Amino acid sequence: MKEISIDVPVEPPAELKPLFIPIPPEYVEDAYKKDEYLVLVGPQHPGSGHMRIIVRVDGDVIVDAIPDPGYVHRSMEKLAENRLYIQNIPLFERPAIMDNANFNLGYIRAIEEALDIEVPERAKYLRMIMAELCRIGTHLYDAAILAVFIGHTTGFMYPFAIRELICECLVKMTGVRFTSSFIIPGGIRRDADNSVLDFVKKATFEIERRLKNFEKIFIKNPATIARLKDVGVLSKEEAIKYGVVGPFLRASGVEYDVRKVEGYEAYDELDWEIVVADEGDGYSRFLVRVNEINQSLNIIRQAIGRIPEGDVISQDLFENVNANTKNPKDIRGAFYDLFANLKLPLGETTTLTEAARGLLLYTIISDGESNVPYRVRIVSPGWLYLRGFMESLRGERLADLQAIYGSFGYFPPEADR
Amino acid sequence: MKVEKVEIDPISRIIGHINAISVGVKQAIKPERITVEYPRERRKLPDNFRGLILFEKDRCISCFRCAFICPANAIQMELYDNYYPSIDYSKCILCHFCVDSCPTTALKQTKIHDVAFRDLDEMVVHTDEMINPPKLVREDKITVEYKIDRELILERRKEVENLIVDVEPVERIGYHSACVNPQNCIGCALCARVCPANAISVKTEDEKRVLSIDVDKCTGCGLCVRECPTKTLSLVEVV
Amino acid sequence: MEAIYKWSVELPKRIHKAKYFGNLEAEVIDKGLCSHCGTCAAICPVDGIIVEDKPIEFPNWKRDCVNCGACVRVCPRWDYKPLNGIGEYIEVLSAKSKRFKGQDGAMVTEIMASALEMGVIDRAVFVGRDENWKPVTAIVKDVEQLLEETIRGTKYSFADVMPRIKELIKDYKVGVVGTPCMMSGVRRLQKESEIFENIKLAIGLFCTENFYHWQLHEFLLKEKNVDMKDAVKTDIKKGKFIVKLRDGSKVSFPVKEFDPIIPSGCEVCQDFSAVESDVSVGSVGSKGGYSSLIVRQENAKEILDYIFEKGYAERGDMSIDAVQKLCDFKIKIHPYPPKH
Amino acid sequence: MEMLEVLVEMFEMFKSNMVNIPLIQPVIDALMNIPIVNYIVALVLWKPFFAIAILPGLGGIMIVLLLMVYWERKLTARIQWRVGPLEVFRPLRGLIQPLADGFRYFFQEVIVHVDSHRPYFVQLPILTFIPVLLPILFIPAGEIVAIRSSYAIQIIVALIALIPITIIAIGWASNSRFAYIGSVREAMMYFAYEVPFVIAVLAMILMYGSGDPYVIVEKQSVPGVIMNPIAFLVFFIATLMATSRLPFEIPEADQEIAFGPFVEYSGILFGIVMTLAYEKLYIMCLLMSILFFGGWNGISIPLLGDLSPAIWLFVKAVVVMLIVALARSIYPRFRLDQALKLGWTSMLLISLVSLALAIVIRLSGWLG
Repeated sequence: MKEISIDVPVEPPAELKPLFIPIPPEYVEDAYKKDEYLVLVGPQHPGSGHMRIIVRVDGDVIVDAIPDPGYVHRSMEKLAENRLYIQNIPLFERPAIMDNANFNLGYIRAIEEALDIEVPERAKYLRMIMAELCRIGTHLYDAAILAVFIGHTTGFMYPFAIRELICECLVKMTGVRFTSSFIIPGGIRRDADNSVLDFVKKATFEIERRLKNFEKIFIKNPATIARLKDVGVLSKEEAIKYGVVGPFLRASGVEYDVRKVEGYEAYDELDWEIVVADEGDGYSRFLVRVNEINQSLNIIRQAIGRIPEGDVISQDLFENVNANTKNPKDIRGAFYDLFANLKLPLGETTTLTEAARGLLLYTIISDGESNVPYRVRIVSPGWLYLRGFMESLRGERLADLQAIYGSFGYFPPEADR
Repeated sequence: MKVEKVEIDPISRIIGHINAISVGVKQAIKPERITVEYPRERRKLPDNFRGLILFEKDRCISCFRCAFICPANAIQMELYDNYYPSIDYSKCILCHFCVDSCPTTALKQTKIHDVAFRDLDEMVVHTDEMINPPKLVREDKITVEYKIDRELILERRKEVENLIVDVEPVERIGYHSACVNPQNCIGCALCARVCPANAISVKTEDEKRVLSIDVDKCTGCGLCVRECPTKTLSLVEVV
Repeated sequence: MEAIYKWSVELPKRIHKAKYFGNLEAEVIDKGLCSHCGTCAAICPVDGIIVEDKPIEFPNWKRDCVNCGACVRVCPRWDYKPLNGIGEYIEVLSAKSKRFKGQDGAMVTEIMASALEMGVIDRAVFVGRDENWKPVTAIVKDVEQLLEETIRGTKYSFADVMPRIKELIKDYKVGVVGTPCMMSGVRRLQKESEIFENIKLAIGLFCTENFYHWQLHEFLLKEKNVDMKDAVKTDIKKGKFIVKLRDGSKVSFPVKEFDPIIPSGCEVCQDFSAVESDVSVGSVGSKGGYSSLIVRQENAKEILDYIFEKGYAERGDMSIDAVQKLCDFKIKIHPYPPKH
Repeated sequence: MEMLEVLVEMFEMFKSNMVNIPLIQPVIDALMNIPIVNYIVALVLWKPFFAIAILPGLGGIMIVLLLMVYWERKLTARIQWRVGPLEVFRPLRGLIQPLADGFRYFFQEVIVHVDSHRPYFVQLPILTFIPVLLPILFIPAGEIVAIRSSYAIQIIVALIALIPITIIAIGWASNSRFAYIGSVREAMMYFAYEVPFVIAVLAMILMYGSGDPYVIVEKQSVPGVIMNPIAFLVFFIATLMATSRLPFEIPEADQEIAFGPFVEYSGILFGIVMTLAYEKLYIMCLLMSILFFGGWNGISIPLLGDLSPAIWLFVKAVVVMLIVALARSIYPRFRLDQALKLGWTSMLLISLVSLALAIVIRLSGWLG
């Protein structure tokens, strides 16, 4: 039935003016003229992270969603410009603290490419194990956030309990639960002996066993399926057009995974598949990430099975440096001598890594003279798929905003960097 | 690998409900709890855990490496009889770059992670407060360890774990500073001035300034090599 | 270079009881012999000596000077024996650069650019100028930087070239352009410490005298009411100082009128043709648009062969006796010991 | 002087209709002959007063509140692999946590924000007690009953239907964006469960032939659940919807609209409003146990006399509540339109089927 709109002089509520919102005043007037109204979701809202979404709502249907990111922007790229190359490692783990190995790996691979350091095999395998552990941790973290967004508190508690196992593995390997800054140019800081490795292997089976409970109570729960099925659909073309990355791109049917494309560390030596779904709705995004956990588990088992013996710090670091200890299995004592005056040659190196939430890009530009980077560019996955996330909100119900937010696993600190 | 299709016909829905309720009831009867009741139980941490940092004064050669490498500028060198590190825990992110950089393992890690300070300036732990561990109030009687064989068991043992880890020092390649191109030297004796172990002595004999390095006193910290404006000195391996 | 643990350094004669900089100040600066070349600042380990648009000084040197004696050993004016004449040389020619436009033949820029290209040097210390012609030293890394207009051409006032060498000398091979006193400073630096062997190319300029910028600027403004802001080019031809202005007009007057503002250090200097440089460059003795070159060392010879082989410059002939005449003229007008 | 006669007359009235509990009968007799105290004892043990104040009434609610909040948090914690409230009174593993919460709400400052409609904002939570507590008048527990009426079930259902109106008024009074959305959702949910709920109750009344609880309980030689399980299913889902328990926690979806209509409340007002949901659940569980689980008939314990049927009714209601608590940890939240679709299509259909079943049983004369 045709909507009759009477031309009543409407001026938007006074509270919108003092708030700095990144939309032109005419847009606000136009919204209120069409008797739609603006709901500001966030930045301090139980249902959205530290990001404000300006939702233009017509009744219960979302007409338009404008993101207002930047609340947790820590200007990491600027901070990186006055720190040594090695001192940037703890900085670049902080965007997504659970996914620290992947973020750390991206930055270190950029340095290694610039200095073309040869990383020993064992270090590659250990790095890959840590990266996969952090991937599972992030997938579980986002599954929990999705569960609590649609009200399933048990769905929140189970993944966080399972994540405790992953943190236990990381503590045994690196000494710290997650932001381990363990990966250094040329390898990793310490070797992980076999007792730790078979603890990790047993942990993978325990994670799988506990995931069955989580699957029965949340993943296959009919209420969850009802809430997530056909919600926030992104077709294949739309996903590509809006530049969605990672599991959310694979959920819309595009089979693209940087680990297969680049084959960095030792991913090309193990056999695992890329998980793809083609509905592109909230539920398939969630299922893709759940199946990726299984893929990661079997990557870890294969890696532990075939990990070669040998040293974990590459020899070309020790060459023209009088380091205090020359032990290729443990960096202790020689950390400063090897890395303090690390200078990258003039030029620019770029690396792509598959972080848990998608494509992660690092570009280091060095002026060849100073021991601090001239410019470091980091584009995190959250920032790349923010547009796709906002487009998928269009036409959905306001109550579904949280479900789609959770299915995208949007993480403001990572997107704002 | 394709994600399998999800069918939503009534039968699968009912099975879904039954499964969900069965998991809920099963867990209600026999929960697989992993909670550790923290103050009364403490979780066993591995020996390489990165906690509070302790310092051993007589091993330190005050080479400033820890202060230079700290990403958070948390380490400040304080002058006692020589320069020793003091850590400002309001800045420290416990990345242990300093512990890994210390050539003589004067900085050691411990398993103490639950540290409380009354106010901000107490967080600046001076050198003499870093030597022996802080006063620990230990309420925990049980140590819980994560053990997995067929499934995860939280093994609870009635013992109080010692949080101070004894770290065997790194076997260090001895270095000492030596003059490799004497003709560069301009006799400014900055190296003697900066040497913490005052191993470099300066004398003026008949119109000549004579510098000499006492090899046994020199600890190989490398400060003189960095300070010299004309690249005269360099570290040489003790053979 | 095997490791030794006992070595010594020659200490210069100490005339006064004070620290060595005190001696330098008393013997050279206060006596007016200081040519403001900045070599002492290049060697001072504690970076205390300041080279600015005023006489050399070391604020509260009594406390900061570490008494190493380096500045005294390297100062060209410490027990000064003036150098003069043409000095020995390998060959004499004049040339005009095809790539660059500069003061005359722009050969200084050309030699430095080819040295960079050949890899003889990694960095070159040049003297650019800001909008009112105040000299500003610039470190040149690649040839493109030399295309920039303000960096070429003579500036006729003091610049802190030598202290800038100090930052580069530890890591790079350095090329230097400078007045004859700087050239003798470079030679003494190389004798003092082998690290200065990294100075691979020293280009000397024909120089009668140099000025403090503020004095020159003020003199031109008051006497000749020429504001350097709108000057396009400054030159000395046949004893006349010529300033070309933006609006095309020219102001020229005999160089002798500069006498009142000649610094005391230049009044005792008799070295016109930079005897101790690798190659001396100037406008005297070659026709318009050409620079005359006196090649003194082998490294300069190789660079010039490379230039001509690459065809970066045209070759011309130069009359050496014009330069000889000026050298004798300089000895005549700057007697040592000075008259008054 | 009449004052005294009135008092004596009332005393006689109380004495005539007292609850007899043989267990503590001697104590009561001893107390009765102390002049002033006997008035109080007579009043307290007077059946209607006892029904309202002690067992199925306020006393029951108090016990249920304390027990239910604790049980729900502990049960959800157990299912979620964690421990739940613990530190409040460690030896009892946190048993008095609800008491502590109540205590906290009692002393917390009540903030009435500027642009809320002040009088309504403050009084409405207290007004909601009327529709919530009135049904207790009509819920009999064996002999202990406040008002005996043969239309008790209908009155209870009518009063329960009043509660959402006050919640919507609360949402309107707080005049905040989220409260507004919450109250609109409350209104929607109210439509969703009201019709099937009433039809289910009607089916049961039809089946028993009268709305009088006593008649219903007598006829329940076989518990109502077995006779008409479909009606029980509808009634159970309607209770979940009415008290917005988890699968249908839509009005107070704290992730979406931060606790719905009650978002602006704090202090004791928030305490009252929080307990409202539990009281409504208690009333509906009492109704459910009367209609479906045979009310208060169970093996009577001679020692307790009149009290044993009341305790039976109370225990059945509490058991039903404990089961309802399980839903909170198993289900996520449905969307509003899904809940409405469920309410209007499937539940309405099932309640009509249960009505047909009830008619068939009624005509078959099984219950006579």
